[in-house]
Amino acid sequence: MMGWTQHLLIAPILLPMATGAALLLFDERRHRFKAGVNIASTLLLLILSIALLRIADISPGPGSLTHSYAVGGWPAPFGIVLVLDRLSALMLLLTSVLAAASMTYSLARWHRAGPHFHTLFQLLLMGINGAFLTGDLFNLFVFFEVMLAASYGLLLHGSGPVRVRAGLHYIAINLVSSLFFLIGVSLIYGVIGTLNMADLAMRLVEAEPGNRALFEAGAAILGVAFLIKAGMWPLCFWLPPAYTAAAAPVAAMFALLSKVGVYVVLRLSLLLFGSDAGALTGFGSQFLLFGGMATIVFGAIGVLATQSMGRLASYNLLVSSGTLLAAIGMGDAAVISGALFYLVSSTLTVSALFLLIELVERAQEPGANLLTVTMEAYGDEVDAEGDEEQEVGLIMPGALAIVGVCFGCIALLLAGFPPLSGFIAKFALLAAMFNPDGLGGEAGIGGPTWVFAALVILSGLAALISLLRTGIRTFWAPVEAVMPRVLVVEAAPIIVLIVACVVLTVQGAPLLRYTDAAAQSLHMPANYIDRVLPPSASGNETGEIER
Amino acid sequence: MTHIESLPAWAALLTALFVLIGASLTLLGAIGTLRFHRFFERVHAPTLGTSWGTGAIVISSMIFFTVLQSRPVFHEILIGAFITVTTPVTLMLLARAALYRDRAEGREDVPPHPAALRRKASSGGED
Amino acid sequence: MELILAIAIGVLTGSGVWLILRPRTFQVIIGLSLLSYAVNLFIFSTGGLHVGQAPVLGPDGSGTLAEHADPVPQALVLTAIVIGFATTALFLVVLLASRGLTGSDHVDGREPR
Amino acid sequence: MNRVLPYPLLAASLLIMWMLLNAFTLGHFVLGAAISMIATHAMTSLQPSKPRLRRWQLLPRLAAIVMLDILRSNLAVATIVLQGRRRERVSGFVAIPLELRDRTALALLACIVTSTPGTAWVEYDTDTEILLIHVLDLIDEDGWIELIKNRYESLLLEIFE
Amino acid sequence: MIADSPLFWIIALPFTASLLAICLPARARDAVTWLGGIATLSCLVLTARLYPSVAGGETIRHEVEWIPELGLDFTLRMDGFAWMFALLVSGIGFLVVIYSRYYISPEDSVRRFYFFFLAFTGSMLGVVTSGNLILLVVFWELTSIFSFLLIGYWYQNVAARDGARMALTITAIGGLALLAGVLIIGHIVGSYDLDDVLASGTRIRSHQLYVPALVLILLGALTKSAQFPFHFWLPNAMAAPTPVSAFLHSATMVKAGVFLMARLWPVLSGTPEWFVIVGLAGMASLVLGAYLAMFQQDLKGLLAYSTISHLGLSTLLLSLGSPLAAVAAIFHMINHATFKASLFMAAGIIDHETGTRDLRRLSGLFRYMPITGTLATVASAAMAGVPLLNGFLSKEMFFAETVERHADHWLDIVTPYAAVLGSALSVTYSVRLIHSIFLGAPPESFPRRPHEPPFWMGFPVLFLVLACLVVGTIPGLTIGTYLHVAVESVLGADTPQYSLAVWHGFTLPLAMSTVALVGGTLLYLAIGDYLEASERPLLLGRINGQRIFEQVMVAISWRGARSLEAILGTRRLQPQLQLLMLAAVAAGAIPLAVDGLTLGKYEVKGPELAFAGLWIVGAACAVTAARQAKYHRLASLVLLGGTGLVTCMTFMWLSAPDLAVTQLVVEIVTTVLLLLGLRWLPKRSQAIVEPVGAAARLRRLRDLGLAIAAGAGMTVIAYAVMTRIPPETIAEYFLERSYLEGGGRNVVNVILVDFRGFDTFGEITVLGIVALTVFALLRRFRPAPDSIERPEQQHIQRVFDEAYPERKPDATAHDYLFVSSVIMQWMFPVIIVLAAYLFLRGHDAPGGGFAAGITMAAGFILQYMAAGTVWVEDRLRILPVKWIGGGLLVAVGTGAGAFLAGAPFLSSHFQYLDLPFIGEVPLATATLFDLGVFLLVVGATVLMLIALAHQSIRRLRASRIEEQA
Amino acid sequence: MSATILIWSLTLAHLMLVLAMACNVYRVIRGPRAQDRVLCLDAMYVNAMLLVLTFGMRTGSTHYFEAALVIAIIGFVSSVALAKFLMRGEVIE
Ligand code: NA
Ligand code: NA
Repeated sequence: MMGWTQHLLIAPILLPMATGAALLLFDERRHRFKAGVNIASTLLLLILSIALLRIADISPGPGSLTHSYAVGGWPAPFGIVLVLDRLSALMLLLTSVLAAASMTYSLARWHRAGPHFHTLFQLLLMGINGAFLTGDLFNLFVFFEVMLAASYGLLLHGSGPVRVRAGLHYIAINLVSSLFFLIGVSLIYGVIGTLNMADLAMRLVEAEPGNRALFEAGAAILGVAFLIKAGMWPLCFWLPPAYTAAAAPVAAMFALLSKVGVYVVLRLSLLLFGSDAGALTGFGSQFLLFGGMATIVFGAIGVLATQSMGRLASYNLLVSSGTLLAAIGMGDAAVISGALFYLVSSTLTVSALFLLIELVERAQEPGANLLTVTMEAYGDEVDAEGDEEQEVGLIMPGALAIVGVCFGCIALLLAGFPPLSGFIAKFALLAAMFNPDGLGGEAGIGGPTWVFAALVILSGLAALISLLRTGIRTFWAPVEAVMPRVLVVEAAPIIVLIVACVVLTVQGAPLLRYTDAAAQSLHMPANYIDRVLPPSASGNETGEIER
Repeated sequence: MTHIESLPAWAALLTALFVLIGASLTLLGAIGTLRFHRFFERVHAPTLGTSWGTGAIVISSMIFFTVLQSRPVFHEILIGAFITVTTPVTLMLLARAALYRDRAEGREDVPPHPAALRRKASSGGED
Repeated sequence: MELILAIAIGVLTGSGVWLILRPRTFQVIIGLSLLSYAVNLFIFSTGGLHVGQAPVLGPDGSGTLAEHADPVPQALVLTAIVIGFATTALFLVVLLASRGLTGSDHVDGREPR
Repeated sequence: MNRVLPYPLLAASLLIMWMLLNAFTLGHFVLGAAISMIATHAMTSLQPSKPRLRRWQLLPRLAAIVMLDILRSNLAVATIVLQGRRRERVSGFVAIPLELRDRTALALLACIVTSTPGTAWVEYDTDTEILLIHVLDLIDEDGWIELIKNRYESLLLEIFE
Repeated sequence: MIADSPLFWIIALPFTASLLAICLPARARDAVTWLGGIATLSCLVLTARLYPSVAGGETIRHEVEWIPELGLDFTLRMDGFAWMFALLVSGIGFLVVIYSRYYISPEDSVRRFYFFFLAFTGSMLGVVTSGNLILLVVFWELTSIFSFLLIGYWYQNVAARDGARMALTITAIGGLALLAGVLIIGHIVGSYDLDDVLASGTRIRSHQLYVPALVLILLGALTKSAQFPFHFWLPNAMAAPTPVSAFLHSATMVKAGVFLMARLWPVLSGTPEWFVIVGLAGMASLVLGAYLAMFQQDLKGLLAYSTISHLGLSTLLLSLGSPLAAVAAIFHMINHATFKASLFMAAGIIDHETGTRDLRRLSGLFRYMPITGTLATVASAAMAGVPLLNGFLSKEMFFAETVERHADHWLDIVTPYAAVLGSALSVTYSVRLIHSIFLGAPPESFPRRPHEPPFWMGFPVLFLVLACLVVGTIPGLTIGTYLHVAVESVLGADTPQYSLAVWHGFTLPLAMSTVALVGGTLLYLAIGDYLEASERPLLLGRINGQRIFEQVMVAISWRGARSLEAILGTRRLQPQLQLLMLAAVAAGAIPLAVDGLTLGKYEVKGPELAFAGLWIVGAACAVTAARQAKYHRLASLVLLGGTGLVTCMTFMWLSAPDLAVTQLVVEIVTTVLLLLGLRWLPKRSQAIVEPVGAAARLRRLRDLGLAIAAGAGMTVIAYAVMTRIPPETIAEYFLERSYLEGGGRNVVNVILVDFRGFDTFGEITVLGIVALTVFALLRRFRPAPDSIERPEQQHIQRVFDEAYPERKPDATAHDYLFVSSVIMQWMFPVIIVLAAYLFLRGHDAPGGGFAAGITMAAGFILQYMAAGTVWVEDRLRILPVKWIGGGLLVAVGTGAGAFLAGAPFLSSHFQYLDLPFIGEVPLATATLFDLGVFLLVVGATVLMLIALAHQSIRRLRASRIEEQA
Repeated sequence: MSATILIWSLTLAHLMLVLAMACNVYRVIRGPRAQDRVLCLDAMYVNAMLLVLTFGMRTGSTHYFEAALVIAIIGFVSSVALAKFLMRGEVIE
């Protein structure tokens, strides 16, 4: 028998799913009601993920912290298990924070820009949370698809030629990458005979060498699929147009999507190719390192080359992806700890930027003050009645100044400048690179590390130069700045995200301790395997959260 | 193929016969689609397969499974019935569409629309 | 048997890949469909080939891999078919919308210069 | 009866279909009855033209005739295919004025004509009530008209109107 | 506690005040000013009160843990040197506040000014008191940021924007370099703590990473201090309000660089590398700065170049590596701060009073503002190194040091000459400054009539000038002890003997001073008029740092980046897909090539002729579909159907009846779907001309190669997988328990709804989402103009119908379906029964909720095709969205039902129910779950197809509205 | 003996049906006209259905029946759609 609290682990998947489904039963025009339900559900999810974070972090030390939940009561490796550890708990919390911010933001206008926004939004959360929680390779595919499908819908939310054109590319590329995913998963199943990640890791050690090449091919093809999602150069050209085209709250969520790819790469590369993996140890890590660095270069070039703020944000996202991938490629626990900190900080930042862009653009041209939504819905007989109601919420006083300050903070965060968390993140990364054994250690610094460190620093510089250019052009150059109509619900999420970064700065130590523990336990796959696979795989009594 | 060996000889032979009849008719129909030169001729060919081609194989299947499972197995008859009912729908619609397309292209080897014929006839009567 | 299926998968893949590299959206959607056939067959094939050994248990309700085909890849293919169907529909509608809004059925939404 | 079971024949057929598909047991009778009721009700909401079956007992006879005709035509067409070009063969359209009005009956006729190899239903004009069929081996145009009208249409008229 | 430490408050006060300032109401101008004054004064007082402990040689530390894991702590540390600087910063800061009270005009935002100014003050105080190098970098970058904001205070001016951007860019580059250098130091020392670092000089200097660390740190210091070759940002920063310049560009910001060099002097100096790099930069800055200062026509520009020159002097001193030189450097830093701050403020007064800073327009001002004139003259004299003023003392020490031998290097030999030259030029521009502004005939008109400023505006100048005088005359009594404290804290045991006397006798340095003074004055007499008229500096005039910088920035960060982006990236889909394919092929091929592929021998029976035949058909369909997809879409679609059919047959053949059924129903519905879409695509006959020629052929060839490679790769992998001896898989478990524990004989279905029901759960969600997306997208659908018209066929048929009015309108369409629609309608209940059959049988035989759902949807579609949208929707009220929502809820509800039994989500339960008359009936919760699947699939499929179909009637409706209008 | 005959005749039937599909696919590929393609695709469906039935006999399993039934009942839906598209240029009006 399981207590209600033990079902918490699956709640981040079920809650958004049930909310999304239930919202379908109500009339599309009941925007306010749906918004209310959605925001309540999102906040509940936030509380849930905080609770899960506490569960994952309840005991000190890196080991024995993995909790598993056997869906359907079928034991791993046969059934599907959900696995909660520090890493997944962190990602869940990040998701729900971003979700709460984006959701709030969308209440100003975007949620009425097309049908079923709330359902799509919740189902996106379901997909993301599922991808973070699942411990099964094929189930991961399914949740990837849920996430992608919702992202297709949300990207196209609001319609219009730009979105549709970008959506076409986005969908085509993701469809192809899904096919790669399938090929990889099935090849691995065909060779190893299991889908459970922990079981896979365990069986890999015993796999006969003849099968290894095929397994590697499968893993590599799978890797291509994840790297497309993560945005590694040269598989990332779809990202800037798509993310730029998306509506602001959607783009803010998308900032997380590429991190899902990164998350999976991190999870699998350490689980399957960790130090215990024998001949497979470090498979692909060089590729990740150099690919990541190439991505940083490309991202930084893009950051410099772009005029549009949307593309600027997207390219910054690529830089952060590249940084994370290269950090994973380094494979060092300390570096990964720093990378996780960086992941949190950079995701919050880019999301905030995506939200901010719309407000900034509103300040640039008077026309943008009109409801973008109305303009797009013009002439649509179906939606016409929905736009009669005025936008809800208070109008922000001093909007231009606030927008400017937010932009400044985001610029600092992206460039990795003190005092905000962007600096802490980059410093944590660099410090770990320079001192792999901790400060005062004896280990030297390798050639690629120098390059990587230089790229981390220089990409920040590129961001600074570009943001400076953009910021000056936007906030200083115009003779007559338009006072943008900014609602409190639009500004508040941005401010909250920035404040979160400030908190990360001041309270950097606890988070770093957390990421450190997470990175340490990632480097001990045996722990994960032991916790996920029951002692005797034939036993029936499973499905409990195990401490 | 142990199940086949458990079949009595008469059933096996009957099944074989019907299967071959059905398959041959179907094949002949298919060959017909190759041999006939106009669409309206080709349209007849597949009906070999959908009528007794299907019928024979359905019968053989019924015999086979009835004997094999030592109980009456008739559900295959539904297949025959529904094929008989649904194939004409396709063929009718397709033939009419082809007729329209030929008429629209002004081909001489298809008859004009009955309404046009009637008007022609009535105008001819006036002359 | 194995070789035939392997070649078949290869031909489907080749045709699909060729098509998705073409400039017209309709070519791409046909290519994606062909590719999903290929991938479905591939997933299916990873369980090994079996003739007349459907993973449907007999009256006694027991079975082993010796007398039944591996059901797991089949279940995976079923999921893949469903998702493939969904995404084909989506891609179709997006390509129609793109054609409608941009006036072009080129994958880039504009004719190449 | 009409409100509970608007199409009794349909419901019965569906029930038989269900039991054929599953088993002739009491359990499936109950289940099949429920399902066929649901299906019939769904059909009712479409409000199709309801055929008036006057003498449905003639149906088996019609079926027998048709099956035999089809068998004959099968052989005939098979021969044609096998002969290839060795024999001069004329195919062509035949226009047949029909008296049959009932759509269901027309549909049945269409099934018969089309299922018979060698004849194909091509066009039916509701205004002139002329049916255009295509005949693969058109030796005698009037013979075909006769065949359709006497052999099938008359029987169908008897059954339906 | 944090609050106990005065050190903490020295940093915290300005920041707190800064935040307070921005929060005060805009009207409260005086309050804000008072706030600034109190904050800086408090810092000053707090600092001053620390003197006793500092003077005792104590190092005050205040530590707060920040991120100890990374060696980053909030460590504040004050020794004599830091104290001296903190005093300077807060003192001059306070004076600048007083000055600004009169300077900032009512139109400008005082709040914003003090927000930035106080934050900058805090950052600068942070830089000087940081006890952790990373913390120092933090404050260092903060000074860059706030100086950027201060320089750009009047952002309406292009010059302010450009100057601010350049200043930030250069100093930020330096700051990042500094960070890297500090990281290396941390790597070498094992700590970022300043005390630890200062104690590890030998270790650092002997480490192999010393040179990179040195270069990076110097990059930071030299950019910050505007040293050659990074000097050019400073003159451009003169667009800042004058109080800002007085503060940042004399006493604080630019001082940070030399401060850092002095701070780390014990650790880094004394090596040839240090000597060369720092020495070259210092010497070049000294001479070049002074030279360029002569030619400036902008008063502040002159002061800016002078600053570069004087900081170069300090830098050069630091480069020498001797303790005495270091003392001189520190002394000169302080002296420069006093006279330069006063000069800047004087310049501000002049600008404020006359409305111009152009030396060519300014003249004879002494008459109008004698006090200011006097003060400026004294300050200039200090700058020129006139005896009895503080500048003279440090310059004297400088000369004394330059003549010493420090290294065996040409640079060392050149130093004294460069020192004299620089000093002479410095005299020249100082003389020019005074002469040009205050002497001579007053001009005909000033923009405003000048007069003396209010007392309190002049007061800071007066105070600083007095300081110059007092220090210059009685150095030992005034600055001496404090300087000694500062020096000692830097040099520790190495602190040399030195004397701050005004008169050392007739020494070589005195001679050099004299030469410089006389030479500089003579030079001014010789070329003064030329300077006054010159447009740009002689020789170096064409080398405009700003322009070069801008050009480099544009080239690298803009044009270069754009072209690189275009080369390294693409926005077109085709190359992206090519790359994807290439990556996947490589990912598959490389491991196989490296590790070697072994083909197994496992094989199911030999090749079957019929199966081969089947795939000849399938392959022919696929290849032809690929060939026809461009010009014959319908043919391609039909061929795709053929391929799909062969795929179904393969599934059937190879023991996967479930797949065969599902693939079949999907195939059918997909064909209808694509056909629905085909209507909105352009006619290919009016095709766009595709590119031809060699390039296009090559492209096609490349694609063909890629396609063949992908196909071959898949063939190889698939064959290898199929022929291996199968591994021990999890499948055995499913086969064993499917019936016993899952209650179903169809293992595939039990996997789908039970063992791995969670996958299905996600999968139906995907379908639901896609349907909603399709629906949403189609609600906004705009057909292309050429597709709005009815299809050609309908047009022709309509014309025909209209030609025969005796027939019903639209008779062709009506007659077309007149007979066949009957059958199509009668098939509706049959399809419902089939769906029910597939659904209920699913658990034990091929079928299941998905296949049943699609079948049901096909039934609906058939009705739509038979009778049209309007007809069907008049009769059937299908609410597909509700079906979707309901299906999802049923699925999630079934799964969550297990919670009540205390079991995990989706735990199934089944039992045989013994019903009267009917017998045993298996009842499984999995069936309920499958019902959810069924409902959703029906809803989703119908929604997608119907939404597409509705486009046609939308068009009709639209055209009807148009006709009415 | 009879079993052998049955096996051989079933194998032969397979071959014939596949050959029939091949003949049909020739028309699907070559046309010449769209109606030829549609017609032959529909015929291919029927051939496939018969293949399923004979295959069921060969394996002695009833698991293939559903596939055949599906083709028989809704296999014509796509052909109807194709035909209607040819006639009206639109599948659902
Ligand atoms: Na016929
Ligand atoms: Na002058």
